[in-house]
Amino acid sequence: MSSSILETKVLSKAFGGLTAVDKVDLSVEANKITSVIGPNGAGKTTLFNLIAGVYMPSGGEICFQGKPLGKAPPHKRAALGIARTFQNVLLFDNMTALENVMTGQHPRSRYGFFEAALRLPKAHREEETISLKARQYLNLVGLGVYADRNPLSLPLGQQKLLTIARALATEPRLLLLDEPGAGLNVLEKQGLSELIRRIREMGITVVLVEHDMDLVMGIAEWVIVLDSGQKIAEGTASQIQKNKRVIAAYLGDEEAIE
Amino acid sequence: MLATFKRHWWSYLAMAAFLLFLILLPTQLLGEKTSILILIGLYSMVTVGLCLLMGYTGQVSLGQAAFFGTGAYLSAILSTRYDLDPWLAMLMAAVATGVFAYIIGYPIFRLRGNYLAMATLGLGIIVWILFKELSQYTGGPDGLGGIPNFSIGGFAFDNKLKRYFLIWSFAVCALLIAQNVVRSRTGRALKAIHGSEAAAMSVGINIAQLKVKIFVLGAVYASLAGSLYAHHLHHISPNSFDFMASVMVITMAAAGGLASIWGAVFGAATITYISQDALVELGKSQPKLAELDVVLYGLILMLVMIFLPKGLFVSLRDAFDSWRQRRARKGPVT
Amino acid sequence: MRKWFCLLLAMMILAAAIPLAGCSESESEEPYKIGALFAVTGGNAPLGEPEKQLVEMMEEEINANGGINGHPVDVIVYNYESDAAKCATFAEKLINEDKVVAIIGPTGTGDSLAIVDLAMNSQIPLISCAAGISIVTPTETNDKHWVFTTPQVSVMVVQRLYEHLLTKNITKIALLTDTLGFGKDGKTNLNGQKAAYGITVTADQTYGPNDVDMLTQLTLIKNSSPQAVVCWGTSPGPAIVARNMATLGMTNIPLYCSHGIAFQSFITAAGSSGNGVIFPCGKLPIVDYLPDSDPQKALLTKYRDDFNARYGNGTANTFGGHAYDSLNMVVTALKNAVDDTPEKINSSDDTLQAVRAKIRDYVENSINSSGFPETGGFPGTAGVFNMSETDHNGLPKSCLVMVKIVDGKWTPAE
Amino acid sequence: MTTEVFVQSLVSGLTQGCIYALIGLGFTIIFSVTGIINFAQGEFVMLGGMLSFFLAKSAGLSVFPALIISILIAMLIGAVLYLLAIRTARRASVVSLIIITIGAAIFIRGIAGELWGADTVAPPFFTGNGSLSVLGASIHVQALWIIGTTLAVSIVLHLLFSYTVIGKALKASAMNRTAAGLVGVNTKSMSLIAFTVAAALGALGGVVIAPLSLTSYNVGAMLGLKGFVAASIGGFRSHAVTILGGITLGVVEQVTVALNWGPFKSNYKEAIALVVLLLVLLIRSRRLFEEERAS
Repeated sequence: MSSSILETKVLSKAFGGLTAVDKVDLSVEANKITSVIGPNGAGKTTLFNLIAGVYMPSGGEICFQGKPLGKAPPHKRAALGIARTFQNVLLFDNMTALENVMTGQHPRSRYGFFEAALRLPKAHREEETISLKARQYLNLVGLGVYADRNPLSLPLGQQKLLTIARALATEPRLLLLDEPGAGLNVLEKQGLSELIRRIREMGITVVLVEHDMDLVMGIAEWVIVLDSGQKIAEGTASQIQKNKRVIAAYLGDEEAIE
Repeated sequence: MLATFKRHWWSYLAMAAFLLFLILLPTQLLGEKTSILILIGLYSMVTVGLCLLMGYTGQVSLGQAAFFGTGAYLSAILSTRYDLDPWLAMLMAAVATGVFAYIIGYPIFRLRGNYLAMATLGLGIIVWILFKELSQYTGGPDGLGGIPNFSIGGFAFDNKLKRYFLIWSFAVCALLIAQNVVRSRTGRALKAIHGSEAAAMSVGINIAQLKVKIFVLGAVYASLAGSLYAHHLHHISPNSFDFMASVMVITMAAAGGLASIWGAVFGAATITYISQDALVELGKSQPKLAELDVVLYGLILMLVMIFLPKGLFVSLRDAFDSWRQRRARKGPVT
Repeated sequence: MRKWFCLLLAMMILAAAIPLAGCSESESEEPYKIGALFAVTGGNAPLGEPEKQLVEMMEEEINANGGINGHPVDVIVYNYESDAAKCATFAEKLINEDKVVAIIGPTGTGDSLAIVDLAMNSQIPLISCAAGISIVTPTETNDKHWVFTTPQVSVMVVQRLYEHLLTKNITKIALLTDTLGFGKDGKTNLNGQKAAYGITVTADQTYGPNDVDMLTQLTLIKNSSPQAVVCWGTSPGPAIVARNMATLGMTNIPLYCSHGIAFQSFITAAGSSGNGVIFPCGKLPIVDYLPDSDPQKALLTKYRDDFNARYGNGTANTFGGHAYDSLNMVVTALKNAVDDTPEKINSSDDTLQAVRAKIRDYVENSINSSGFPETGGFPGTAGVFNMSETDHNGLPKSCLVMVKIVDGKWTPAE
Repeated sequence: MTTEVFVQSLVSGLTQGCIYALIGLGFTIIFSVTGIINFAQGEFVMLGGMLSFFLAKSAGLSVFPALIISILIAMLIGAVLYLLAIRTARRASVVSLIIITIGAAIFIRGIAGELWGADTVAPPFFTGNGSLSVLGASIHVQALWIIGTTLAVSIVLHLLFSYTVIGKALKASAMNRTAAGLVGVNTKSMSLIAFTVAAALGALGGVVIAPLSLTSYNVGAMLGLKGFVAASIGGFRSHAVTILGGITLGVVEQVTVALNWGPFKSNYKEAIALVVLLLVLLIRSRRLFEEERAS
């Protein structure tokens, strides 16, 4: 794994008693679609939050493009090129769909308080490019027509696409998708896989946490399996499907559900 | 693009009409109420500052009157005790207040919601107590008098009409700046913080810093308004900057529908008119109701918030928009 | 939602519309318009409320007796809620919108100071009901030409108290003042005057408006072993102090208070502990003890009886009296110095200005022994006024008496 | 400072602190159950005192009937406040709710001023105007009543919350509103109860304190603020800490008077509570932050 864009070394996060992420070493290869799977409570989302800087690790460290992220807060990591979506969507309901995507351009635009306050030409120019780019990303996910709609007036599937557009607008190197497929119908899921592939083709590394195995196996080029905070396996989709520990973990999980 | 352009085009027209209206008000329409119109201008500035913080960024402040007060007192003290030129005094007051807000901003904005509300409330009252207690500077409860007028070269703002235009030109600038900020990436960032702090961070917004920035802006607005207020009334006393004053500003913001720049003006106008004029007139014509003005004020506060949480102005605007849309649907589709 | 919205809108419109309706109401005959600013609510409410009540009562009485020179009088009272800024706004309203001939009030010193410049610039007589001497002391920016005040100014009250203390050979006193305007003002004067009277202060304590008790302060005072305790404040403070001194068994130390306790409510609140409390005050509380020769007696008796008859026993107090004096001065001026009809006055700004000037001149030149030789001055509830160009208060120290509470009754202490 | 003064300040502080504690409890109960800070809380203290006085005066009731009835009336008002103002304002923001309760406070205060005038009134002592002395300091009998009441209230509350169904339900909805809703607790009626209980606590405080501190229509605001400080010390969760916080605040205020040192001889004393408030909030801020993160 020479060209790895993201690495974690003995990464751990404990909340009071329980250890949500336990000494996880993993390495995400650039320009690939990597999927993190695992039963509920395996620590997948916690892992994302650690990478995105929402939580600070209680042990170990995270390196992005070879440099350790240290205690950099979320907004700094976004600027560095780590974008993410949320399980529970989290769109800005006080803005239109377009404006939602435009916020994504925040770390890529420079003009500040005074240019804004006085409407200086610089502000004007940047605003133009911002909204132009925002529209491109909106079209990319196929929501161009809904630019002026309130995001919450869109069906869940499109809301999820919108969050992806917003994340893309930050022009990331690494895109973290937290259960993008949840609550989508078959058709939408196909669209989603298409989109994810296209994003990869744009040279953006994609890491997704996903429960839907068909989706994962369909697009993931590398699969990492977590169980109760620990990495129990990784490999290509086919390798993983044969992996005993994985099956065990999942069966256990299945039983628990039934 | 077209849509946004359209919105802006509308607002330019509205702006022009608004300015014309502002000029006509004291000269043609309501000359005898100039002093109230001036107050509306001042409170608009304070309210807009608060709207940026509360309506757009979603951060409560129950201590805005403190900044209004520091602006007023610093300006008054500097120009009376130390014979500074009012303009300079106002500038220094604004800077000092801004720095003050910046210093307390970082610790205080680690708090949210009710806790933030109470912290700002406490802060407001502490400052108010200082106004009363630092008698050697502030003149104590009796206040500070003999505050000079502004003047440029030979031209002194020595009557209400002159001060009206002075104060409203400040107010209009404040409004425009606020509006530009709101329509900029900063504005979107503010809204984003209001919408979801987690998501805001994820798109690279430094929420802590931005909250403080906007807090400072609001404080500076309030401070400028305070200075203008002091040099307008020529006498200030602590009671004008107590907790109820902060509440009044919040009411104005709320009545205008927190997240709306023009709503702030509307709110300031409505509440100022009701509390400074309507209720009094009411009492004059219906002496029985004269004592009830305070009660009515409380009642109005509750009713607006209960039934129009979005505020009078926004509710009216929404009503108007939906009406227009209904008409548009009926009309031919282009 | 929508219907509530309509409801609320209706309410707003109502709030806005009623005044207009009020304006359209027109009296049968145009009245003389006098403005009044009182703090009916807020910090100064205990003072402002009786002032307002007095004005309402007096207005009715005057109009019942055929008004002033046959014209009715209309006193426009605004409650500025103890807020100096509102006070200023309403003052402008009175001057420019209601076009009154004179303003009486405001209740508080700070509020009065907030509008003295306005009174000067718009050239309208302002007859305050507040006791701060600074209201009428000329400054480099304002000669106070248009400003008068009717209560006994606080510094004079303090001097009167100190004179009394000296007669009792009391030179070591402890101060306990409230932290509100009244108490701070008192504290300043008490400390300012003490040297002149050779009085030493053994302890200088304050109490907040919400303190449950002043036992701690009083214990400190007790330990400083003064000859007397001087408590400067308006209710409830002094009443609590009186009770706490009883609780602490400080009965051997006399308690002196300010004219701020000249309320019936103090006696009821302090209960038995109130007995023995001494305070300087106008003559109202002890009017019954005055000799019939006293020029104030008849007037004070009438004021007290009318007020009590209308608002209930024991409601008459010196503060309503200040409003009485202020209003009475304006009314007398209108009677004796103004011959224009209200119509003529309101016909143009010049005539209005002329009348305002006439009233001011009358108050300055005739509210004194030259105007009222038989009483040696203009008799009021606060005292016999002798206004002059240099004295816009016009009250002698002698108008203050020392009052002692005995068996829950006010009695002369000298 | 002599022991006499010190002890005296402790006693006075305890008395005053008990009232803060009672008000603080009101805040805590309402906030923990509804997530609302009721700015009208202080007004119930005023209502308690004024009602008890005027019931005794006009209706000629003796002390304890007056006490009961005034508390009942206060509870009624509390309930009405919740039903008319708070519940009708569905999904209102924090700001709206703050303004609503502030409006309610202004409203109640205004009405009280209208009904009873601006004069200060002194309700009769529960059991005479006696006092006993401890280490040279005097405790008024009424002060004993106040301390006793606070003690009783804290015990009763403890029992209520630990052993009764309603209490447990309140506790549940305090811990997690949605969860409580899921397990069948009617959170709406819980909120109603919370407001009523809080009103009762405030009124009770008002009734017991009024004979000592005297009362008038406008004492509510500042007392409410002090109560809030007590509540914030208790983190709006723990009743015990709230009570301790209130008492501590009262004692601190009085001891600073006893210190009889420069600034504290003036009104700055009033600022102490607020400084404490700020400190507490800022110290807690990190924890509050984590809490919100977690939820």
